[in-house]
Amino acid sequence: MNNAMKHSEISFKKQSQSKEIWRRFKKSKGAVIGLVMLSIILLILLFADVIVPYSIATKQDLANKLQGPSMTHLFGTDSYGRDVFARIVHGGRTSISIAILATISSCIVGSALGAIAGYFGGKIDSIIMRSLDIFMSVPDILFTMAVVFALGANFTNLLVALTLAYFTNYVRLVRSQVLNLAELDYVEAARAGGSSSARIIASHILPNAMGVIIVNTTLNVSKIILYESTLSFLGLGMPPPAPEWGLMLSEAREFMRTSPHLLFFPAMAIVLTACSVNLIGDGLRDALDPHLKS
Amino acid sequence: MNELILDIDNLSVIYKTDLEIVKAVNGISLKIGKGKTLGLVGETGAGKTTTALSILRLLPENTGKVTSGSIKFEGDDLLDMDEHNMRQIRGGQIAMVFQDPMTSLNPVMTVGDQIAEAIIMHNEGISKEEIEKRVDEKLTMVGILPSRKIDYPHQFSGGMKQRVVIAMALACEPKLLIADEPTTALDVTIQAQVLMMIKELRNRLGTSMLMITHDLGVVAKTCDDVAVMYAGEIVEAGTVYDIFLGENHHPYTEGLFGSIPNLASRTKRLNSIPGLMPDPTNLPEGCVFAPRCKYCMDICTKVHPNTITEGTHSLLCHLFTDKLCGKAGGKNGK
Amino acid sequence: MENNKVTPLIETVELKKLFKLNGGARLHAVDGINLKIYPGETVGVVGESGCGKSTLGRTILRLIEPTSGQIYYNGKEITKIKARKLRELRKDIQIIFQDPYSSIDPRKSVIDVIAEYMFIHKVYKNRIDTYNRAAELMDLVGLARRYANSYAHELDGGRRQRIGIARALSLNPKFIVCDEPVSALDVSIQAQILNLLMDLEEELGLTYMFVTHNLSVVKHISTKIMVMYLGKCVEMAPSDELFNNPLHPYTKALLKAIPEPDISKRDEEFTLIKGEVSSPINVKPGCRFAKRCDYCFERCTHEDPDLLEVSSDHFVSCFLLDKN
Amino acid sequence: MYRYIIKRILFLIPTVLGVVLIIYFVMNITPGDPARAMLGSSAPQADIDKLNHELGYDLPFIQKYINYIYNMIVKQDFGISYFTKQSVFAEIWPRYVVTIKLALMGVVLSSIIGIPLGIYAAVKQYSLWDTVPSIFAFLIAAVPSFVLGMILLFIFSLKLNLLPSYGISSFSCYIMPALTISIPPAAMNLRFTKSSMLESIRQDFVRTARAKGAPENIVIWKHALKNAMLPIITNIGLNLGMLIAGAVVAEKLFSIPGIGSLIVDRITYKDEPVIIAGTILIAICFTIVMLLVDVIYAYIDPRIKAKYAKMKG
Amino acid sequence: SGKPVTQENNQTPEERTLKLRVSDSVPSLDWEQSTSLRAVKVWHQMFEGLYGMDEAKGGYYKELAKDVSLSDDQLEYTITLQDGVKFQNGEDLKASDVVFSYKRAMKNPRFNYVTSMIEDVAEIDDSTVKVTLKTPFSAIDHTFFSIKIVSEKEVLEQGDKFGTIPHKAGTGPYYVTEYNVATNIKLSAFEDYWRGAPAVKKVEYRVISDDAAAIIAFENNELDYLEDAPLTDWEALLSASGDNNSLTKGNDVLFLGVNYLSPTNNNILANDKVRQAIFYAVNKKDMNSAACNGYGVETPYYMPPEYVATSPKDGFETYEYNKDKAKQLLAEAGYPDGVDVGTILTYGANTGDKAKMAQVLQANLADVGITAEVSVMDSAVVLPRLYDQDYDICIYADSNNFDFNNIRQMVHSESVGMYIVKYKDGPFNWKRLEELVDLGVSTSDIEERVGYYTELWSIVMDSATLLPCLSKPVPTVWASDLEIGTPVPSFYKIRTFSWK
Ligand SMILES: Nc1ncnc2c1ncn2[C@@H]1O[C@H](COP(=O)(O)OP(=O)(O)OP(=O)(O)O)[C@@H](O)[C@H]1O
Ligand SMILES: Nc1ncnc2c1ncn2[C@@H]1O[C@H](COP(=O)(O)OP(=O)(O)OP(=O)(O)O)[C@@H](O)[C@H]1O
Ligand SMILES: [Mg+2]
Ligand SMILES: [Mg+2]
Repeated sequence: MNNAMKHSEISFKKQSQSKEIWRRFKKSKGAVIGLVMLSIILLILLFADVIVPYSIATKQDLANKLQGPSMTHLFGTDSYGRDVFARIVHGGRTSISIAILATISSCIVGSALGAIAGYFGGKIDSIIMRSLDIFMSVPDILFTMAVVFALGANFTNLLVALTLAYFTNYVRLVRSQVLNLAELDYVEAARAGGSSSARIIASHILPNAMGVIIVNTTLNVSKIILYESTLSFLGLGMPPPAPEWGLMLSEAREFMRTSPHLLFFPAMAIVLTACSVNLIGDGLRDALDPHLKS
Repeated sequence: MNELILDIDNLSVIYKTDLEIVKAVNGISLKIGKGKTLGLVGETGAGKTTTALSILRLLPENTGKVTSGSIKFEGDDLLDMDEHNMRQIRGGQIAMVFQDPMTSLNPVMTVGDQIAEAIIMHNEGISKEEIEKRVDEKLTMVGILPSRKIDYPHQFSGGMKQRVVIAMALACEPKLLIADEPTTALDVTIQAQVLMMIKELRNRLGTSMLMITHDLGVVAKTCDDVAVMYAGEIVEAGTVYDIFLGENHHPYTEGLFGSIPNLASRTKRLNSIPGLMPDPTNLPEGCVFAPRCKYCMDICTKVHPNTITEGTHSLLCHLFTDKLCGKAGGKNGK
Repeated sequence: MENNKVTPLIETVELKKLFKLNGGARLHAVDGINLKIYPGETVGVVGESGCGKSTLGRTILRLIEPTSGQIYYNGKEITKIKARKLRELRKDIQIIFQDPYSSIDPRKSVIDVIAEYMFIHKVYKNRIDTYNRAAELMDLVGLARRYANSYAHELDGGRRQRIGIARALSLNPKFIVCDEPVSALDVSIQAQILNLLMDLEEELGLTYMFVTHNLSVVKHISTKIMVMYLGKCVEMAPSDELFNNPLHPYTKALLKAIPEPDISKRDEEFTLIKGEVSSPINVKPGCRFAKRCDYCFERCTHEDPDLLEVSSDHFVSCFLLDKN
Repeated sequence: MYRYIIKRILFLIPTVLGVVLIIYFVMNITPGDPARAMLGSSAPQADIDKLNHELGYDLPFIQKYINYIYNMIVKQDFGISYFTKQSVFAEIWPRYVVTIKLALMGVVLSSIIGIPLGIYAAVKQYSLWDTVPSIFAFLIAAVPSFVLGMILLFIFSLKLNLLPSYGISSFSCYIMPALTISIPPAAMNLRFTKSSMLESIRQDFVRTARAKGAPENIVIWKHALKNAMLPIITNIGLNLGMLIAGAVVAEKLFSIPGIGSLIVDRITYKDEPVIIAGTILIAICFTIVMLLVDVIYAYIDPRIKAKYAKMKG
Repeated sequence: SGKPVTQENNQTPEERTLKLRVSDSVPSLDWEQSTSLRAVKVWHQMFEGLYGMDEAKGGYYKELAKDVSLSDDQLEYTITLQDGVKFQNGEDLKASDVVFSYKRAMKNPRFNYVTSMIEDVAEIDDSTVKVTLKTPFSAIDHTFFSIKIVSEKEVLEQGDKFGTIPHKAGTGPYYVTEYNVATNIKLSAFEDYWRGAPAVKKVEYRVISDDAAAIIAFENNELDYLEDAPLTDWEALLSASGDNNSLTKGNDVLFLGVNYLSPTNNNILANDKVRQAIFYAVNKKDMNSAACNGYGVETPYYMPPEYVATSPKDGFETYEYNKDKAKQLLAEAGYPDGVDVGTILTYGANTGDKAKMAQVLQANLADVGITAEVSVMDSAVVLPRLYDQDYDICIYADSNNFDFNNIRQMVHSESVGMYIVKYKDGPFNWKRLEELVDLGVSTSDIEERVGYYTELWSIVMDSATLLPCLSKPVPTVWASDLEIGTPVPSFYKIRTFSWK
C-alpha cells in the first residue's frame, strides 16, 4: 500500500467526518442563520479598528450628547456625546472575549474535575461531588461580588468570577460523560489491548465526550454574555469608560425614557450575539448527535 | 386457500428523510387466510417491520409513506380508512406484538393499567369490575398471576414482559395478530415457552397471524405459509411445505438455509451467502439479489424478474421460466 | 480428548466473581468455575442471558478482577500479576466483543482501530510498518483495503465484526475469548463470520473460548462445551457427546428448546421448562436449577452438587447422577 | 425510600457547615470591616477597632467559624445584624418568604408558559406551532432579564398604568417581577420539553399505545408526556433553585425586599450574620428543592423508586 | 402601594397618607445608628435637637432651646429649654433627658466629629442645661443641631430593642407606628406636639431602591413627594408635577483631589505645574452636563455661601477652565507632548455621578495631553485608600454640614476621616493651615471667621490639591394637591406640609 497516499486518504477522510457533521449542521436553517450572524458579528469585531477607530468610541462631545441616530452618528450618541456605534463595535470585543475566555476556563477547570471524579470514582468522586453540591448551593452572585469587591472589577477578575460561576456545569457534564463512556465496550477493548488509563482517557473518552462538551460550551457562551450584562447592571461588571455592552446597557438605563436608542442598540447587540450562538449550539447538538433528529 | 383476512397487493413503502429516500418495501403482495399463520422471513432491513407498520398505518408520520398498493382487511382497504375507524381496527381487529418487550411497555404504568387501556379503547362504557375481570383473565391466559397486575414493567423479566405484551395484544380478541419477531429478545428456554403459548392461544382463539421472524426454526414450528423477503421484495412464497420440502427455491432462500448451522449434521463450513443486502436507498437495477447470487446471469443484472407461480408456491427469479423448472437449488431441510 | 499430559493453555480454579451492588447485596455472576482449555481447542460456553458467560470471559482476561480463585495461563498464575506484566499478557490473550457497534471507537478510522494495539505495544518501530501490518490483517479477515479510512459507523455489522477480529489478531494472540461474536449479526453474515473464525483457527493455530447462547452455533464451532447456569457450570463435555447424550436436566431442556428449521419436527412439542432464570443476587446454597427442575428433590434445595466426571471428559453437576 | 430521604436530609448538615465555611472564607478576602461601615469615615480608628472587637469580627477566621457553628447549634442563635441590630432571623425571614413566593411564581409561570408550548412544538414538529415559539424562545432567551424587566416596567407601569412599579403590598406587585424572572427559564423549559417530548414520542411504548387504538391525545398526554416529565422536572427544580438565588435583578428593579438583594446589599456593610444566615437559608432551600425533585421523580417513575428503595444507609 | 389608585385623593385630609420614598431601607429608628442622610431625613420628622436648621434662610435656629447664653471665656453654654415640650410618650421634656441624650451621643464614635469638643453636659435645673467645652468652639451650632433629644425613660425601657421597634422617644411632630425595615415605615402625627399638631396626619415612607420605579410611582400617584429624583428624567417629572417642583442647589459638593505624594511616574504629581495644569484642564461645565444632566452648579466653593454663613466667597484662585493655560503649564513643567499621571480613582456605582465625573475628567485631561485611567470601585475599598494617600487623582464628595469648620476634616492633621490630602509635613504652609482652623472656631464673629477661612481656602487652592467642581442639585417634585412651603435641599419638614 502506498503509505503516502494512505495518509493523505486518512486526512481526507477525517475531513469527511467533519464534512458529515457540517452537512447535518447545514440542514438546520436556524443554525446556518446563527452562523452567518455570528460570523458577521465576529468580522465586525475583528475589523473594529478599520470600521471605526477606537478613539471615536471614547471621544466625548458633551455638546452633542444623547442625540438620536443620524448620518454622523449611526446609532446616535450617549450621555457623554460618545458615538454609540463605535462603542458597540469596540465594546463587543471585550464582551465577547470575556465570554469566550470565561467559557474556556470554566470548561477546563470543570472538565478536569469532572474527569477526575468520573474516572477515579469511589472516594475521590464522592468528595468532589459532595463539595460541588455544597458549592452549588451558595448563590453564584456571592462569589462574583466577593471577587469583584476584593480585587476590583477588571477583565481578569471578571474572568475569575465567571469561571467560578460556570465551572460547576462542566463537572457534572463531563463526569457523567466519562461514567457513560467508561462503560462502553470500546473502552474495554482498549484495555484489553493493554492501554493505560491515561491513554484511554486521552484517546477514547475525551474525544468522544467532546461533542457534548462543545455543544454545552457554545450554549454557555451566550449564558455568560447575558450574565456579564447582568453583572454590569448590578455594578459588578467592567469599569467605565472602556466600551462594553453590559456597561452600555446599565449606563443606558437612566435614559430609558428620554433616549431609548441607548438601550436598544447594545441590547440588540447582546440579543443577536447570544441568539446566534444559541442557534449554532442547537444546530451543533443536532449535527453531533444524529439520534436526536428523527 | 379459503377466505382471506388480509390481502396486501403491490404495497410499496418509502422512508423519506432529509438526506435520502429509503425504498423499504417494493411492491409486495401477501395474503393471509382466515385462521392461518403466515411467516414473513428475512434479514435485518428487509422491510418486515415496515410491512407490519403499514398494515396498522403506524409508519412514522414525518418520514414513512405508502406510495402504492392496497391493504385489504376483510375486504376493506385500510389505506383509505379514516383515522377514527382505523383506531377501531387497531387493537380491536388487528393487534401487534412488537419486537422488543423491554421497550414496548410504558415503564411508568402498571401492566394491569396497560392491558386495561386496550380493553377500554374498544369497549365503551364497560364497567370497572368487568375491566378488572378481563385483565385478570388475560393475564391468567398468558400464565401470569393476576395479582401481579399492580406491578410495573421493570419488576418483570423479559419473558414475562413479552407475555404481558401478548396479553395486551389479545385483550380484545383481534382477528389478526401481527407478531414482529416476538421472541428475538428472549432466551432460548423462554422463547420456547412464549412460542408454545402463542401457538396454543392462536389455535384456541382461532386468530389469524402474521409471524415476522428471521429464524427459520420458528417458522417451521409455527407457520402455515411462508413468505421470504429480501430487500423489500417477496422473493419466494408458499406453504411451509413448499419452502421446506419443495424442489425449487430462490437462490436467496437456498442461501438462507445453508447459512444456518445444523444441529444434526456437523459440516465444517457453512454455506454462507457472500456479500450484503443492497443499500435500500440505491437498489440495483434488475434482480435485487443478483449481486450476491451464485447463479447470476446477464439478464439478472438488467431486468427485474416477474413472479412465477405454481399452485401455492411462487418465486421471483430469472432461473425459472413460466413453470417452476430449470436450474434449482433442491430440497431444504430434511 | 485425552490431554492429561499437556498443560492447559488457560485454566481457572474455583474462579468467582461477585459484584457488590448498591445497598450491599452480592451478585454471583461467576460462582466457582473450574475450566481447562487446552491448546487448539475451542471451548463453547452456553447459557441463558445473565448466567455469567461474559463475566467469565472478561475475568479470564483480567478485564474484571476476580473475587477469588485462580487463573493460569500456560501453567503460570496470572490472577495477581501487576499492570506491566498484565499488559504483556494482553499480547497473548485477546477478546472479540459481542456488539460490533459499541466495541469500536466511532471516532477512529478502521485502520487506526486495527493498528491501535500495535501502537500501544510498539510492535513496529514506525507507523508505516504498523499500518502495513494492519492492512495485511484486513486482508486476512476479508475486509477490503478500501475501507481502511472509513469509520465504523459507515460499515455494516459483518464488516465491523471483521474489524474487531482483525484487532484481536493484531498482536498474534494464542487465545481468544469470543464473546458472542455473531449474535448481533444476520444469519447470512453470521455464517460468513463463523467460517472466518474457523479458518483462522486452523491457519493460526488459535485457541478459542466461544461464548454464546446459540446452541446451533456452538455445536458447529466447538470441540468442548460448557453449559452454565446462574454462574455455575452444570455440564461440560465434548461437543458431540453433549448433544448426543445430555445428562443435566437443564441441558436437556435447552437442547429441546431450540426451534429447528426442520419441518419434520414441526408438530413435536417443545419440552418446556417452567419458570425463568432466577436472580443471581444473594443466592443460597442448593442447586441453582432446582426451582425449575422437574426432578428436583429435597437434597437439591440446600446442597450444592459437585461437578462430577460421569464418563471420560463428561462432567455433570447434578445429584441425579451422583452415584453416592 | 424513607431512608433515602432521611439520608438526603442529613446531608443538610455538612451542607450548612460547608456553606458557612465558604462564606467566612469569602468574607475574609473581601475588603472592609463592619465597624468602619457602621461608624462612618469620621470615627477614630481606636473606636473602629473596639467595635470590631466587640462584634468578634477581629477573631481569626477559623475561630469565627467555630464560634458561629457553636452558637448556631448549641444556642440556636444566628446573631444580630451588625447593620440594623435586628435579630438576623427576624430580618431575613420575611424577605426569605418574599423571595420564595417570587421564585415559586416565577417557576409556575415559566412552567405554564414553557411546557405546553414545548409539548406542542414537539407534537407538531416542523409546523408553525413548532417554529414560531421556538424562534421566539431563542430570541427571548437572549435578552438580559433586566432589560426585559425594564421593558415591562415601561409598558405596564408607565404607559398603561396597570401594575404597580415597586413593592410587595399586593399580589399584582408580583406579576411583573415574576414575569421578568420567568421568561428566560420559560424559554429553557420550552426547549427542554420539546427535546424531551421528541425523545419520548419516538419510544416503542408510544407506538404500542397507538397500536392499541389509543387516540392521539391519550398517546401524547398519558404515555409520552409522563415519560418525558423526568428531565423537565429536574429542570424545573434547578430553575427554582436558581431563581431563589437569582431573583436579585428583579428584586432590585422592582424594589422587592427579597433575600438575594439583601445579601448583595449587605456585602458592602460586611454584615456577616445576615449574609451567612441568608446563604444558609438559600442553601437549605436549594437542597430541599433538589430532594423534592428526586421524590417527585420516584413518584412518577417506579424504576427510580425501586432504585432508591434498594439503597441502604 | 396596591393598584395605582386615585381614589385616595377623595379621602379626607385626616385619613390621607402622605407617601414618600426612601431609596434604601432605614436601618434603625434610633437616630444614633447612622449618619446616612437618607435615614437622617426620616429621623428629622421624629426627633428634634436643641437647634434646628433653616436651609431656606441659612443658618441655625433655636428649636428645643429657648435661650442660650455663652460665658465670657466662650467655654460654657447655658441652655434653657422650651416650655411645654412633651415627648411623644407623654412625658415632659426635662433637662435630664438632654443630658442623657448628649452623654449617649458622646459615647458613640460615629458622632465624634460633633462631640469631641464637649467637656461635659450637666443639668442645672429641670429646664436648664449647661454644656462645657474643652476649648472655645464657635461651630457648636451644628452640634446642637446634630444631636437629637430622646426620652431617657423610653430609651431605657426599650433597652436593647430601642431602634429596632417603633418608639415614642422623640419630641418631633411624628412618631412611628409601623416599622418594616425592608419595605416601609409608617408615621402618625403627634397631636400634643409643642408647636401644635401637624396638618398631615399620616405619613408613610416606602423603600423604593430603583430610580426608574420611583419616578413611575410618582407619576402614577403612588408617591406624593419625591426628592433626589433622577435628573435624567427631570423633564418627565416636571410635566407630571405641574408647578409643584423645585430644583434647589444642594450642599453636596463633588471634588477633585490630587495626591501630590503619589509616586506614580516619578512623582509627577509632586510637580506644582502639572497639578495646576490638571486643574485648568477641568471643564466643570462638561462635568455638570454629564454628572448632573446640566442641572448642577459649577462651583469654586467648598460649601455654598448661600447656606453656610462662614463660607468664604472670594479671594482665592478658582482655576477657571483654560485649556491653553493648562497646555502651557504642562509644557513649562517639561511635558509639552503630554504625560501619564496614573489613575483617577472613585467609588460608587459605575453609573453614579462620581464615576461620570471621572470619565469627563479623563476626557478633559486627554484634551490637554494628560492621560489617566479611570477606576471605579466599591467605597469600602476606595475610601481607606484615599485616607492612606494611596491614589493619584480622586473624585469624591463631601456634604451635609453647615459650618465651614467642617474643612477641619480635610486639612487638619489631627482630624479623623476625609483626610485625603496630607498637608502636614508637605511643601505648603501647613502649619498656618492648622492654625487657621483653630482660629476659625475660637471666635463667634462671623466676619472674623470668614476672614480666617478665606485665607485657609486660598492656601488650599494655591496648593492645587483640592478642586471643588459641582454642587449637586436637589430636584424635588410633589403632588399637585400638596402644599409644602419653601422647598429646601435636605431637611424638609413634613409638619409644614398640608393638603390643599
Ligand atoms: N424511520 C425510518 N426512517 C428511515 N429509514 C427507515 C426507518 N425505519 C426503517 N427504515 C429503513 O427501512 C428498511 C426496512 O426496515 P424494517 O425495519 O422494515 O426492516 P426489518 O426487516 O423489520 O428489519 P429487522 O429485522 O432489523 O427488524 C431498512 O433499510 C431501514 O433502514
Ligand atoms: N459491572 C457489573 N456490576 C454488577 N453486575 C454485573 C456487572 N456486570 C455483569 N453483572 C451481572 O452479572 C451477571 C452475569 O452477567 P454477564 O454479562 O456475565 O452475563 P452473560 O451470560 O454474558 O449474559 P448475556 O447473554 O446477556 O451477555 C448478570 O446478572 C449481570 O447483571
Ligand atoms: Mg423489524
Ligand atoms: Mg454477555
